[in-house]
Amino acid sequence: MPTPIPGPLSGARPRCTRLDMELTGHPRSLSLVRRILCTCAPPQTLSHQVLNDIQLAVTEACTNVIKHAFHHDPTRKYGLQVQVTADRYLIQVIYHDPTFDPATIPVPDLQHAREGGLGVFLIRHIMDEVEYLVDAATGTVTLRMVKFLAAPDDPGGQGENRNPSR
Amino acid sequence: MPTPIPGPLSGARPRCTRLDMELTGHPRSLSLVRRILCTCAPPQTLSHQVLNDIQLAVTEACTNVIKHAFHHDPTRKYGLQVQVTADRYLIQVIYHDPTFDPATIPVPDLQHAREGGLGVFLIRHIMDEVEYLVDAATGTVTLRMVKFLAAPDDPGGQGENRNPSR
Amino acid sequence: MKIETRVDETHRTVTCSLDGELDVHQVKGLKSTISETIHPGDWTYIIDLAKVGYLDSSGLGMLVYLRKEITRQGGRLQLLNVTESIRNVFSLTKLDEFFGLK
Amino acid sequence: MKIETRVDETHRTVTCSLDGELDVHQVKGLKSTISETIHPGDWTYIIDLAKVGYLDSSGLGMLVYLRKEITRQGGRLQLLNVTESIRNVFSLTKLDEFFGLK
Ligand SMILES: Nc1ncnc2c1ncn2[C@@H]1O[C@H](COP(=O)(O)OP(=O)(O)O)[C@@H](O)[C@H]1O
Ligand SMILES: Nc1ncnc2c1ncn2[C@@H]1O[C@H](COP(=O)(O)OP(=O)(O)O)[C@@H](O)[C@H]1O
Repeated sequence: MPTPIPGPLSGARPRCTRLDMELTGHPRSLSLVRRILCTCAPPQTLSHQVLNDIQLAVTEACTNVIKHAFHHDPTRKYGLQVQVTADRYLIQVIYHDPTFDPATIPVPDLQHAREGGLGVFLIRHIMDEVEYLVDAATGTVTLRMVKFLAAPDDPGGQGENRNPSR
Repeated sequence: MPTPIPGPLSGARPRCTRLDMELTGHPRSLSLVRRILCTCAPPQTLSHQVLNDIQLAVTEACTNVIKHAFHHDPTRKYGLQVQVTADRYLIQVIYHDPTFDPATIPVPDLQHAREGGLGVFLIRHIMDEVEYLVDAATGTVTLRMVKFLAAPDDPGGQGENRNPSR
Repeated sequence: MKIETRVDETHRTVTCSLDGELDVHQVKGLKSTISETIHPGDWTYIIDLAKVGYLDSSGLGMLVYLRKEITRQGGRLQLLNVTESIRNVFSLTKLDEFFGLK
Repeated sequence: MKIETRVDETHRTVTCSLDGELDVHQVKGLKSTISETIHPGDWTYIIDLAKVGYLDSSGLGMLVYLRKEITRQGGRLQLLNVTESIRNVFSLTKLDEFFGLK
Protein backbone atom coordinates (compact mmCIF):
# COMPACT_ATOMS: atom_id res chain seq x y z
CA MET A 1 0.00 0.00 0.00
CA PRO A 2 2.63 2.57 -1.01
CA THR A 3 1.63 6.20 -0.69
CA PRO A 4 3.50 8.78 -2.78
CA ILE A 5 6.84 9.87 -1.41
CA PRO A 6 6.34 13.33 0.10
CA GLY A 7 7.94 16.25 -1.68
CA PRO A 8 11.25 17.85 -0.79
CA LEU A 9 11.64 19.16 2.73
CA SER A 10 10.17 22.52 3.42
CA GLY A 11 12.48 25.25 4.69
CA ALA A 12 14.28 27.49 2.31
CA ARG A 13 17.88 26.31 2.38
CA PRO A 14 20.32 23.91 3.91
CA ARG A 15 21.42 25.28 7.24
CA CYS A 16 24.25 23.06 8.37
CA THR A 17 26.65 21.71 5.77
CA ARG A 18 29.35 20.16 7.92
CA LEU A 19 29.20 18.85 11.44
CA ASP A 20 31.60 17.13 13.78
CA MET A 21 30.40 16.36 17.24
CA GLU A 22 31.21 14.26 20.25
CA LEU A 23 28.31 12.56 22.00
CA THR A 24 27.96 10.59 25.18
CA GLY A 25 26.81 6.99 25.01
CA HIS A 26 23.52 7.75 26.74
CA PRO A 27 20.73 6.43 24.51
CA ARG A 28 19.02 9.78 24.95
CA SER A 29 21.56 11.11 22.45
CA LEU A 30 19.86 9.15 19.65
CA SER A 31 16.87 11.45 19.27
CA LEU A 32 19.27 14.39 19.27
CA VAL A 33 21.20 12.75 16.43
CA ARG A 34 18.01 12.40 14.40
CA ARG A 35 17.08 16.05 14.97
CA ILE A 36 20.54 17.12 13.90
CA LEU A 37 20.39 15.10 10.70
CA CYS A 38 17.25 17.05 9.73
CA THR A 39 19.13 20.29 10.02
CA CYS A 40 21.94 19.01 7.81
CA ALA A 41 19.62 18.10 4.97
CA PRO A 42 19.93 19.84 1.62
CA PRO A 43 16.20 20.35 1.10
CA GLN A 44 16.23 20.61 -2.66
CA THR A 45 17.45 17.08 -3.14
CA LEU A 46 16.12 15.20 -0.16
CA SER A 47 12.66 13.73 0.24
CA HIS A 48 11.17 13.03 3.65
CA GLN A 49 11.41 9.32 2.97
CA VAL A 50 15.14 9.43 2.25
CA LEU A 51 15.73 11.57 5.32
CA ASN A 52 13.75 9.03 7.38
CA ASP A 53 15.93 6.27 5.94
CA ILE A 54 19.14 8.12 6.77
CA GLN A 55 17.93 8.81 10.31
CA LEU A 56 17.19 5.11 10.66
CA ALA A 57 20.60 3.99 9.38
CA VAL A 58 22.50 6.42 11.58
CA THR A 59 20.44 5.58 14.67
CA GLU A 60 21.17 1.89 14.07
CA ALA A 61 24.88 2.68 13.80
CA CYS A 62 24.91 4.70 17.03
CA THR A 63 22.77 2.11 18.83
CA ASN A 64 25.36 -0.54 17.97
CA VAL A 65 28.13 1.64 19.39
CA ILE A 66 26.17 2.13 22.61
CA LYS A 67 25.24 -1.55 22.92
CA HIS A 68 28.15 -3.52 21.54
CA ALA A 69 31.18 -1.24 21.85
CA PHE A 70 30.26 0.69 25.04
CA HIS A 71 28.17 -2.07 26.70
CA HIS A 72 25.67 0.62 27.74
CA ASP A 73 28.23 2.71 29.63
CA PRO A 74 26.67 6.20 29.24
CA THR A 75 29.88 8.01 30.14
CA ARG A 76 31.80 6.80 27.10
CA LYS A 77 31.93 9.08 24.09
CA TYR A 78 31.75 8.70 20.33
CA GLY A 79 32.11 11.03 17.40
CA LEU A 80 29.61 11.85 14.69
CA GLN A 81 30.64 13.60 11.50
CA VAL A 82 28.29 14.73 8.78
CA GLN A 83 29.11 16.35 5.50
CA VAL A 84 26.38 17.31 3.09
CA THR A 85 26.67 18.41 -0.49
CA ALA A 86 23.93 18.70 -3.09
CA ASP A 87 24.46 15.13 -4.28
CA ARG A 88 25.83 13.25 -1.28
CA TYR A 89 25.18 12.73 2.40
CA LEU A 90 28.29 11.44 4.19
CA ILE A 91 28.12 10.29 7.80
CA GLN A 92 30.93 8.88 9.89
CA VAL A 93 30.52 7.34 13.33
CA ILE A 94 33.83 7.14 15.16
CA TYR A 95 34.46 5.21 18.36
CA HIS A 96 36.96 3.13 20.27
CA ASP A 97 36.55 -0.65 20.17
CA PRO A 98 39.82 -2.56 19.99
CA THR A 99 38.10 -5.96 19.80
CA PHE A 100 35.73 -5.25 16.93
CA ASP A 101 35.94 -7.28 13.74
CA PRO A 102 33.32 -6.23 11.21
CA ALA A 103 33.78 -9.48 9.31
CA THR A 104 32.04 -11.30 12.14
CA ILE A 105 28.73 -9.46 11.73
CA PRO A 106 26.26 -12.10 10.62
CA VAL A 107 23.77 -11.63 7.77
CA PRO A 108 20.28 -12.11 9.20
CA ASP A 109 17.92 -14.83 8.01
CA LEU A 110 14.81 -12.85 7.15
CA GLN A 111 12.70 -16.02 6.85
CA HIS A 112 12.45 -16.24 10.62
CA ALA A 113 11.37 -13.30 12.76
CA ARG A 114 13.96 -12.67 15.44
CA GLU A 115 14.24 -10.00 18.09
CA GLY A 116 17.65 -8.73 17.00
CA GLY A 117 20.29 -8.78 14.35
CA LEU A 118 18.61 -6.37 11.92
CA GLY A 119 20.55 -3.15 12.55
CA VAL A 120 23.53 -3.67 10.27
CA PHE A 121 21.24 -5.19 7.65
CA LEU A 122 19.17 -1.98 7.61
CA ILE A 123 22.29 0.18 7.41
CA ARG A 124 23.61 -1.79 4.45
CA HIS A 125 20.25 -1.71 2.73
CA ILE A 126 19.65 2.01 3.11
CA MET A 127 23.08 3.49 2.51
CA ASP A 128 24.87 3.32 -0.83
CA GLU A 129 28.32 2.87 0.68
CA VAL A 130 28.99 1.27 4.07
CA GLU A 131 32.49 0.67 5.33
CA TYR A 132 33.96 -0.17 8.72
CA LEU A 133 37.49 1.21 8.87
CA VAL A 134 39.40 -0.29 11.80
CA ASP A 135 42.67 1.25 12.96
CA ALA A 136 44.23 -1.73 14.71
CA ALA A 137 47.00 0.37 16.27
CA THR A 138 44.65 2.67 18.17
CA GLY A 139 41.48 0.59 18.31
CA THR A 140 39.54 3.35 16.56
CA VAL A 141 36.65 2.23 14.41
CA THR A 142 35.16 4.50 11.75
CA LEU A 143 31.85 3.49 10.29
CA ARG A 144 31.62 5.42 7.03
CA MET A 145 28.23 5.68 5.35
CA VAL A 146 27.32 7.49 2.15
CA LYS A 147 23.92 8.12 0.61
CA PHE A 148 23.88 9.52 -2.90
CA LEU A 149 21.13 12.05 -3.49
CA ALA A 150 19.28 12.61 -6.72
CA ALA A 151 19.96 15.85 -8.52
CA PRO A 152 17.07 18.32 -8.12
CA ASP A 153 16.10 17.96 -11.78
CA ASP A 154 16.41 14.18 -11.80
CA PRO A 155 12.85 12.86 -11.89
CA GLY A 156 14.04 9.37 -10.91
CA GLY A 157 14.68 7.85 -7.50
CA GLN A 158 16.86 9.06 -4.67
CA GLY A 159 20.31 7.56 -4.81
CA GLU A 160 21.57 4.51 -6.66
CA ASN A 161 20.46 1.93 -4.20
CA ARG A 162 16.90 3.19 -4.04
CA ASN A 163 14.45 0.39 -3.52
CA PRO A 164 11.87 0.92 -6.28
CA SER A 165 9.10 -0.75 -4.27
CA ARG A 166 9.06 2.12 -1.77
CA MET B 1 10.46 41.59 40.45
CA PRO B 2 13.02 38.78 40.33
CA THR B 3 11.66 35.26 40.51
CA PRO B 4 13.96 32.47 41.69
CA ILE B 5 16.35 31.06 39.14
CA PRO B 6 14.93 27.70 38.05
CA GLY B 7 16.83 24.59 39.08
CA PRO B 8 19.34 22.76 36.96
CA LEU B 9 18.17 21.49 33.60
CA SER B 10 16.26 18.27 33.60
CA GLY B 11 17.61 15.37 31.58
CA ALA B 12 20.02 12.96 33.10
CA ARG B 13 23.37 13.73 31.49
CA PRO B 14 25.22 15.91 29.08
CA ARG B 15 24.73 14.53 25.59
CA CYS B 16 27.07 16.51 23.38
CA THR B 17 30.42 17.57 24.77
CA ARG B 18 32.15 18.92 21.68
CA LEU B 19 30.74 20.29 18.50
CA ASP B 20 32.15 21.82 15.36
CA MET B 21 29.73 22.80 12.65
CA GLU B 22 29.46 24.87 9.54
CA LEU B 23 26.28 26.86 9.07
CA THR B 24 24.85 28.91 6.27
CA GLY B 25 24.22 32.60 6.80
CA HIS B 26 20.46 32.21 6.56
CA PRO B 27 18.94 33.75 9.72
CA ARG B 28 16.89 30.59 10.06
CA SER B 29 20.07 28.97 11.36
CA LEU B 30 19.82 31.02 14.56
CA SER B 31 17.04 29.02 16.15
CA LEU B 32 18.94 25.87 15.22
CA VAL B 33 21.99 27.24 17.03
CA ARG B 34 19.94 27.86 20.16
CA ARG B 35 18.51 24.32 20.08
CA ILE B 36 21.99 22.89 19.69
CA LEU B 37 23.35 24.85 22.64
CA CYS B 38 20.70 23.20 24.83
CA THR B 39 21.97 19.79 23.88
CA CYS B 40 25.54 20.75 24.75
CA ALA B 41 24.66 21.83 28.25
CA PRO B 42 26.10 19.97 31.22
CA PRO B 43 22.85 19.78 33.18
CA GLN B 44 24.34 19.43 36.65
CA THR B 45 25.99 22.82 36.55
CA LEU B 46 23.79 24.90 34.31
CA SER B 47 20.62 26.71 35.32
CA HIS B 48 17.98 27.63 32.77
CA GLN B 49 18.83 31.29 33.23
CA VAL B 50 22.50 30.78 32.40
CA LEU B 51 21.60 28.68 29.38
CA ASN B 52 19.22 31.44 28.25
CA ASP B 53 22.04 33.95 28.64
CA ILE B 54 24.46 31.81 26.63
CA GLN B 55 21.86 31.32 23.89
CA LEU B 56 21.41 35.09 23.79
CA ALA B 57 25.13 35.86 23.57
CA VAL B 58 25.74 33.29 20.83
CA THR B 59 22.71 34.41 18.83
CA GLU B 60 23.98 38.00 19.01
CA ALA B 61 27.38 36.84 17.78
CA CYS B 62 25.92 34.90 14.85
CA THR B 63 23.49 37.71 14.02
CA ASN B 64 26.44 40.08 13.70
CA VAL B 65 28.19 37.69 11.33
CA ILE B 66 25.06 37.45 9.19
CA LYS B 67 24.43 41.21 9.20
CA HIS B 68 27.83 42.87 9.26
CA ALA B 69 30.25 40.31 7.80
CA PHE B 70 27.97 38.57 5.29
CA HIS B 71 25.65 41.53 4.56
CA HIS B 72 22.69 39.11 4.67
CA ASP B 73 24.06 36.83 1.94
CA PRO B 74 22.48 33.51 2.99
CA THR B 75 24.86 31.41 0.90
CA ARG B 76 27.95 32.36 2.90
CA LYS B 77 29.06 30.02 5.64
CA TYR B 78 30.43 30.34 9.13
CA GLY B 79 31.73 27.93 11.72
CA LEU B 80 30.47 27.28 15.23
CA GLN B 81 32.52 25.38 17.77
CA VAL B 82 31.34 24.43 21.22
CA GLN B 83 33.25 22.66 23.93
CA VAL B 84 31.63 21.91 27.25
CA THR B 85 33.24 20.71 30.42
CA ALA B 86 31.76 20.62 33.92
CA ASP B 87 33.07 24.09 34.74
CA ARG B 88 33.28 25.88 31.40
CA TYR B 89 31.28 26.54 28.28
CA LEU B 90 33.52 27.58 25.36
CA ILE B 91 32.02 28.84 22.12
CA GLN B 92 33.87 30.02 19.04
CA VAL B 93 32.26 31.66 16.03
CA ILE B 94 34.58 31.59 13.01
CA TYR B 95 34.04 33.51 9.79
CA HIS B 96 35.74 35.38 7.01
CA ASP B 97 35.76 39.18 7.19
CA PRO B 98 39.01 40.77 6.01
CA THR B 99 37.83 44.31 6.81
CA PHE B 100 36.76 43.76 10.40
CA ASP B 101 38.43 45.70 13.19
CA PRO B 102 36.95 44.83 16.60
CA ALA B 103 38.46 47.99 18.10
CA THR B 104 35.89 50.03 16.17
CA ILE B 105 32.89 48.47 17.92
CA PRO B 106 31.34 51.33 19.89
CA VAL B 107 30.17 51.05 23.49
CA PRO B 108 26.46 51.89 23.59
CA ASP B 109 25.07 54.81 25.58
CA LEU B 110 22.39 53.11 27.67
CA GLN B 111 20.92 56.47 28.72
CA HIS B 112 19.19 56.79 25.35
CA ALA B 113 17.05 54.03 23.92
CA ARG B 114 18.26 53.21 20.43
CA GLU B 115 17.20 50.60 17.93
CA GLY B 116 20.61 49.01 17.56
CA GLY B 117 24.08 48.71 18.95
CA LEU B 118 23.30 46.40 21.87
CA GLY B 119 24.49 43.04 20.55
CA VAL B 120 28.18 43.19 21.44
CA PHE B 121 27.30 44.88 24.73
CA LEU B 122 25.12 41.88 25.66
CA ILE B 123 27.83 39.42 24.62
CA ARG B 124 30.41 41.19 26.78
CA HIS B 125 28.03 41.40 29.71
CA ILE B 126 26.98 37.76 29.66
CA MET B 127 30.21 35.95 28.85
CA ASP B 128 33.19 35.89 31.20
CA GLU B 129 35.77 36.03 28.41
CA VAL B 130 35.17 37.64 25.02
CA GLU B 131 37.92 37.94 22.44
CA TYR B 132 37.98 38.71 18.74
CA LEU B 133 41.01 37.00 17.18
CA VAL B 134 41.71 38.37 13.72
CA ASP B 135 44.07 36.57 11.37
CA ALA B 136 45.08 39.42 9.09
CA ALA B 137 46.78 37.12 6.58
CA THR B 138 43.65 35.07 5.83
CA GLY B 139 40.89 37.45 6.95
CA THR B 140 39.57 34.84 9.36
CA VAL B 141 37.90 36.20 12.48
CA THR B 142 37.40 34.00 15.55
CA LEU B 143 35.07 35.30 18.22
CA ARG B 144 35.98 33.31 21.32
CA MET B 145 33.56 33.35 24.23
CA VAL B 146 33.82 31.55 27.56
CA LYS B 147 31.29 31.22 30.34
CA PHE B 148 32.52 29.75 33.60
CA LEU B 149 30.00 27.51 35.30
CA ALA B 150 29.59 27.10 39.01
CA ALA B 151 30.63 23.77 40.47
CA PRO B 152 27.56 21.63 41.31
CA ASP B 153 28.18 22.05 45.05
CA ASP B 154 28.83 25.80 44.84
CA PRO B 155 25.73 27.46 46.32
CA GLY B 156 26.74 30.82 44.88
CA GLY B 157 26.04 32.28 41.47
CA GLN B 158 26.87 30.93 38.04
CA GLY B 159 30.23 32.09 36.82
CA GLU B 160 32.42 34.95 37.95
CA ASN B 161 30.69 37.70 36.08
CA ARG B 162 27.27 36.80 37.39
CA ASN B 163 25.12 39.87 37.87
CA PRO B 164 23.84 39.51 41.43
CA SER B 165 20.67 41.48 40.70
CA ARG B 166 19.38 38.73 38.44
CA MET C 1 7.26 8.06 25.24
CA LYS C 2 3.66 8.22 26.36
CA ILE C 3 1.63 5.05 26.63
CA GLU C 4 -2.12 4.79 27.09
CA THR C 5 -3.67 1.41 27.82
CA ARG C 6 -7.36 0.55 27.60
CA VAL C 7 -8.69 -2.85 28.66
CA ASP C 8 -12.05 -3.99 27.29
CA GLU C 9 -13.09 -7.00 29.41
CA THR C 10 -16.20 -7.71 27.31
CA HIS C 11 -14.35 -8.12 24.04
CA ARG C 12 -11.17 -9.31 25.75
CA THR C 13 -9.02 -6.69 24.05
CA VAL C 14 -6.15 -4.59 25.39
CA THR C 15 -5.27 -1.49 23.36
CA CYS C 16 -1.92 0.21 23.90
CA SER C 17 -1.55 3.58 22.17
CA LEU C 18 2.05 4.64 21.94
CA ASP C 19 3.20 8.21 21.41
CA GLY C 20 6.87 8.89 20.74
CA GLU C 21 9.93 7.47 19.07
CA LEU C 22 10.57 3.75 19.38
CA ASP C 23 14.35 3.54 19.65
CA VAL C 24 16.56 1.62 22.09
CA HIS C 25 16.16 4.41 24.66
CA GLN C 26 12.37 4.15 24.76
CA VAL C 27 12.13 0.40 24.20
CA LYS C 28 13.90 -0.40 27.48
CA GLY C 29 11.10 0.67 29.80
CA LEU C 30 8.27 0.08 27.36
CA LYS C 31 8.93 -3.63 26.88
CA SER C 32 8.38 -4.44 30.54
CA THR C 33 5.45 -2.02 30.86
CA ILE C 34 3.58 -3.71 28.03
CA SER C 35 4.68 -7.21 29.07
CA GLU C 36 3.00 -6.66 32.43
CA THR C 37 -0.37 -6.21 30.73
CA ILE C 38 -0.24 -9.64 29.08
CA HIS C 39 -2.91 -11.96 30.50
CA PRO C 40 -2.89 -15.69 29.78
CA GLY C 41 -5.72 -16.77 27.50
CA ASP C 42 -7.57 -15.73 24.41
CA TRP C 43 -6.97 -11.97 24.45
CA THR C 44 -6.41 -9.59 21.57
CA TYR C 45 -3.66 -6.99 22.03
CA ILE C 46 -3.80 -3.98 19.78
CA ILE C 47 -0.77 -1.75 19.57
CA ASP C 48 -1.73 1.58 18.06
CA LEU C 49 1.28 3.14 16.32
CA ALA C 50 -0.55 6.22 14.98
CA LYS C 51 1.63 8.55 17.02
CA VAL C 52 4.90 6.67 16.64
CA GLY C 53 6.96 8.89 14.37
CA TYR C 54 10.03 6.73 14.43
CA LEU C 55 10.67 3.01 14.79
CA ASP C 56 13.93 1.13 14.30
CA SER C 57 15.30 -2.36 14.83
CA SER C 58 15.08 -1.94 18.60
CA GLY C 59 11.37 -1.17 18.29
CA LEU C 60 10.90 -4.03 15.85
CA GLY C 61 12.68 -6.35 18.26
CA MET C 62 10.28 -5.37 21.01
CA LEU C 63 7.25 -5.96 18.79
CA VAL C 64 8.58 -9.37 17.72
CA TYR C 65 9.13 -10.27 21.38
CA LEU C 66 5.62 -9.13 22.36
CA ARG C 67 3.99 -10.99 19.51
CA LYS C 68 5.78 -14.22 20.40
CA GLU C 69 5.01 -13.82 24.11
CA ILE C 70 1.33 -13.03 23.51
CA THR C 71 0.99 -15.98 21.14
CA ARG C 72 2.67 -18.25 23.70
CA GLN C 73 0.05 -17.21 26.24
CA GLY C 74 -2.80 -17.98 23.85
CA GLY C 75 -3.58 -14.49 22.59
CA ARG C 76 -2.90 -12.48 19.45
CA LEU C 77 -1.22 -9.19 18.59
CA GLN C 78 -2.48 -6.67 16.04
CA LEU C 79 -0.73 -3.53 14.93
CA LEU C 80 -2.92 -0.52 14.23
CA ASN C 81 -2.19 2.63 12.24
CA VAL C 82 1.20 1.76 10.81
CA THR C 83 2.13 5.00 9.08
CA GLU C 84 4.06 5.06 5.81
CA SER C 85 7.36 6.15 7.35
CA ILE C 86 7.49 3.23 9.76
CA ARG C 87 5.84 0.73 7.41
CA ASN C 88 9.04 0.96 5.43
CA VAL C 89 11.00 -0.63 8.30
CA PHE C 90 8.59 -3.57 8.37
CA SER C 91 8.86 -4.21 4.66
CA LEU C 92 12.65 -3.86 4.51
CA THR C 93 12.99 -6.53 7.19
CA LYS C 94 10.21 -8.69 5.74
CA LEU C 95 8.36 -8.45 9.04
CA ASP C 96 5.26 -7.02 7.41
CA GLU C 97 4.04 -10.55 6.75
CA PHE C 98 4.87 -11.72 10.28
CA PHE C 99 2.69 -8.91 11.64
CA GLY C 100 -0.06 -9.42 9.06
CA LEU C 101 0.54 -6.06 7.43
CA LYS C 102 0.15 -7.33 3.88
CA MET D 1 6.21 33.51 14.51
CA LYS D 2 2.45 33.71 14.96
CA ILE D 3 0.80 37.07 15.48
CA GLU D 4 -2.77 37.70 16.56
CA THR D 5 -4.15 41.23 16.47
CA ARG D 6 -7.34 42.42 18.15
CA VAL D 7 -8.65 45.97 17.66
CA ASP D 8 -11.05 47.39 20.24
CA GLU D 9 -12.56 50.54 18.67
CA THR D 10 -14.47 51.48 21.85
CA HIS D 11 -11.42 51.63 24.07
CA ARG D 12 -9.11 52.55 21.21
CA THR D 13 -6.71 49.72 21.92
CA VAL D 14 -4.85 47.39 19.58
CA THR D 15 -3.52 44.17 21.14
CA CYS D 16 -0.85 42.16 19.32
CA SER D 17 -0.16 38.74 20.82
CA LEU D 18 3.12 37.32 19.58
CA ASP D 19 4.03 33.63 19.67
CA GLY D 20 7.56 32.59 18.80
CA GLU D 21 11.18 33.65 19.06
CA LEU D 22 12.00 37.29 18.46
CA ASP D 23 15.37 37.13 16.70
CA VAL D 24 16.57 38.87 13.53
CA HIS D 25 14.90 36.21 11.38
CA GLN D 26 11.43 36.85 12.82
CA VAL D 27 11.80 40.59 13.35
CA LYS D 28 12.18 41.28 9.63
CA GLY D 29 8.59 40.55 8.67
CA LEU D 30 7.07 41.37 12.02
CA LYS D 31 8.21 44.97 12.13
CA SER D 32 6.31 45.96 9.00
CA THR D 33 3.27 43.84 9.92
CA ILE D 34 2.87 45.63 13.24
CA SER D 35 3.80 49.03 11.79
CA GLU D 36 0.86 48.72 9.40
CA THR D 37 -1.56 48.56 12.32
CA ILE D 38 -0.45 51.92 13.73
CA HIS D 39 -3.23 54.51 13.48
CA PRO D 40 -2.54 58.21 14.06
CA GLY D 41 -4.09 59.51 17.28
CA ASP D 42 -4.66 58.57 20.87
CA TRP D 43 -4.50 54.78 20.64
CA THR D 44 -3.04 52.29 23.10
CA TYR D 45 -0.99 49.47 21.63
CA ILE D 46 -0.49 46.42 23.79
CA ILE D 47 2.14 43.89 22.79
CA ASP D 48 1.54 40.63 24.60
CA LEU D 49 4.82 38.75 25.01
CA ALA D 50 3.39 35.83 27.03
CA LYS D 51 4.34 33.34 24.32
CA VAL D 52 7.64 34.89 23.31
CA GLY D 53 10.21 32.42 24.59
CA TYR D 54 13.20 34.28 23.24
CA LEU D 55 14.02 37.91 22.60
CA ASP D 56 17.36 39.45 21.71
CA SER D 57 18.71 42.81 20.62
CA SER D 58 16.97 42.51 17.25
CA GLY D 59 13.64 42.09 19.05
CA LEU D 60 14.48 44.93 21.43
CA GLY D 61 15.35 47.14 18.47
CA MET D 62 11.96 46.45 16.93
CA LEU D 63 10.16 47.28 20.17
CA VAL D 64 12.13 50.53 20.56
CA TYR D 65 11.24 51.45 16.98
CA LEU D 66 7.55 50.68 17.51
CA ARG D 67 7.38 52.63 20.77
CA LYS D 68 8.97 55.68 19.16
CA GLU D 69 6.74 55.45 16.08
CA ILE D 70 3.55 55.00 18.13
CA THR D 71 4.48 57.93 20.41
CA ARG D 72 5.20 60.08 17.36
CA GLN D 73 1.69 59.36 16.08
CA GLY D 74 0.13 60.33 19.41
CA GLY D 75 -0.41 56.90 20.95
CA ARG D 76 1.27 54.78 23.60
CA LEU D 77 2.83 51.30 23.75
CA GLN D 78 2.48 48.87 26.62
CA LEU D 79 4.22 45.54 26.99
CA LEU D 80 2.20 42.75 28.57
CA ASN D 81 3.36 39.48 30.13
CA VAL D 82 7.11 40.00 30.05
CA THR D 83 8.33 36.62 31.31
CA GLU D 84 11.37 36.29 33.52
CA SER D 85 13.67 34.92 30.82
CA ILE D 86 13.12 37.87 28.50
CA ARG D 87 12.81 40.47 31.28
CA ASN D 88 16.51 39.86 31.79
CA VAL D 89 17.27 41.34 28.35
CA PHE D 90 15.35 44.51 29.21
CA SER D 91 17.16 45.04 32.49
CA LEU D 92 20.63 44.31 31.09
CA THR D 93 20.12 46.99 28.46
CA LYS D 94 18.38 49.39 30.89
CA LEU D 95 15.35 49.39 28.61
CA ASP D 96 13.03 48.24 31.41
CA GLU D 97 12.55 51.85 32.43
CA PHE D 98 11.98 53.03 28.83
CA PHE D 99 9.17 50.47 28.52
CA GLY D 100 7.76 51.20 31.97
CA LEU D 101 8.64 47.75 33.29
CA LYS D 102 9.85 48.95 36.66
N1 LIG E 1 29.74 -1.30 16.61
C1 LIG E 1 29.82 -2.62 16.88
N2 LIG E 1 30.74 -3.07 17.72
C2 LIG E 1 30.81 -4.38 18.02
N3 LIG E 1 29.98 -5.30 17.50
C3 LIG E 1 29.04 -4.91 16.66
C4 LIG E 1 28.91 -3.55 16.30
N4 LIG E 1 27.88 -3.45 15.44
C5 LIG E 1 27.39 -4.69 15.27
N5 LIG E 1 28.09 -5.58 15.99
C6 LIG E 1 27.87 -7.06 16.03
O1 LIG E 1 27.01 -7.38 14.95
C7 LIG E 1 25.83 -8.02 15.42
C8 LIG E 1 24.65 -7.59 14.57
O2 LIG E 1 24.36 -6.22 14.79
P1 LIG E 1 22.94 -5.66 14.44
O3 LIG E 1 22.60 -6.09 13.06
O4 LIG E 1 22.91 -4.21 14.68
O5 LIG E 1 21.93 -6.40 15.43
P2 LIG E 1 21.83 -6.37 17.02
O6 LIG E 1 22.52 -5.15 17.52
O7 LIG E 1 20.37 -6.36 17.25
O8 LIG E 1 22.46 -7.64 17.49
C9 LIG E 1 25.71 -7.62 16.87
O9 LIG E 1 25.00 -8.56 17.63
C10 LIG E 1 27.17 -7.50 17.29
O10 LIG E 1 27.67 -8.75 17.65
N1 LIG F 1 31.07 40.38 13.19
C1 LIG F 1 31.14 41.69 12.88
N2 LIG F 1 31.70 42.08 11.74
C2 LIG F 1 31.76 43.37 11.41
N3 LIG F 1 31.32 44.36 12.19
C3 LIG F 1 30.75 44.06 13.35
C4 LIG F 1 30.64 42.70 13.77
N4 LIG F 1 30.05 42.69 14.96
C5 LIG F 1 29.81 43.96 15.29
N5 LIG F 1 30.23 44.79 14.32
C6 LIG F 1 30.14 46.28 14.36
O1 LIG F 1 29.84 46.67 15.69
C7 LIG F 1 28.63 47.43 15.72
C8 LIG F 1 27.87 47.10 17.00
O2 LIG F 1 27.40 45.77 16.94
P1 LIG F 1 26.18 45.37 17.84
O3 LIG F 1 26.48 45.78 19.24
O4 LIG F 1 25.92 43.92 17.67
O5 LIG F 1 24.94 46.21 17.34
P2 LIG F 1 24.20 46.23 15.92
O6 LIG F 1 24.50 44.95 15.22
O7 LIG F 1 22.77 46.35 16.30
O8 LIG F 1 24.70 47.45 15.20
C9 LIG F 1 27.90 47.07 14.45
O9 LIG F 1 27.05 48.08 14.03
C10 LIG F 1 29.05 46.81 13.49
O10 LIG F 1 29.48 48.03 12.93
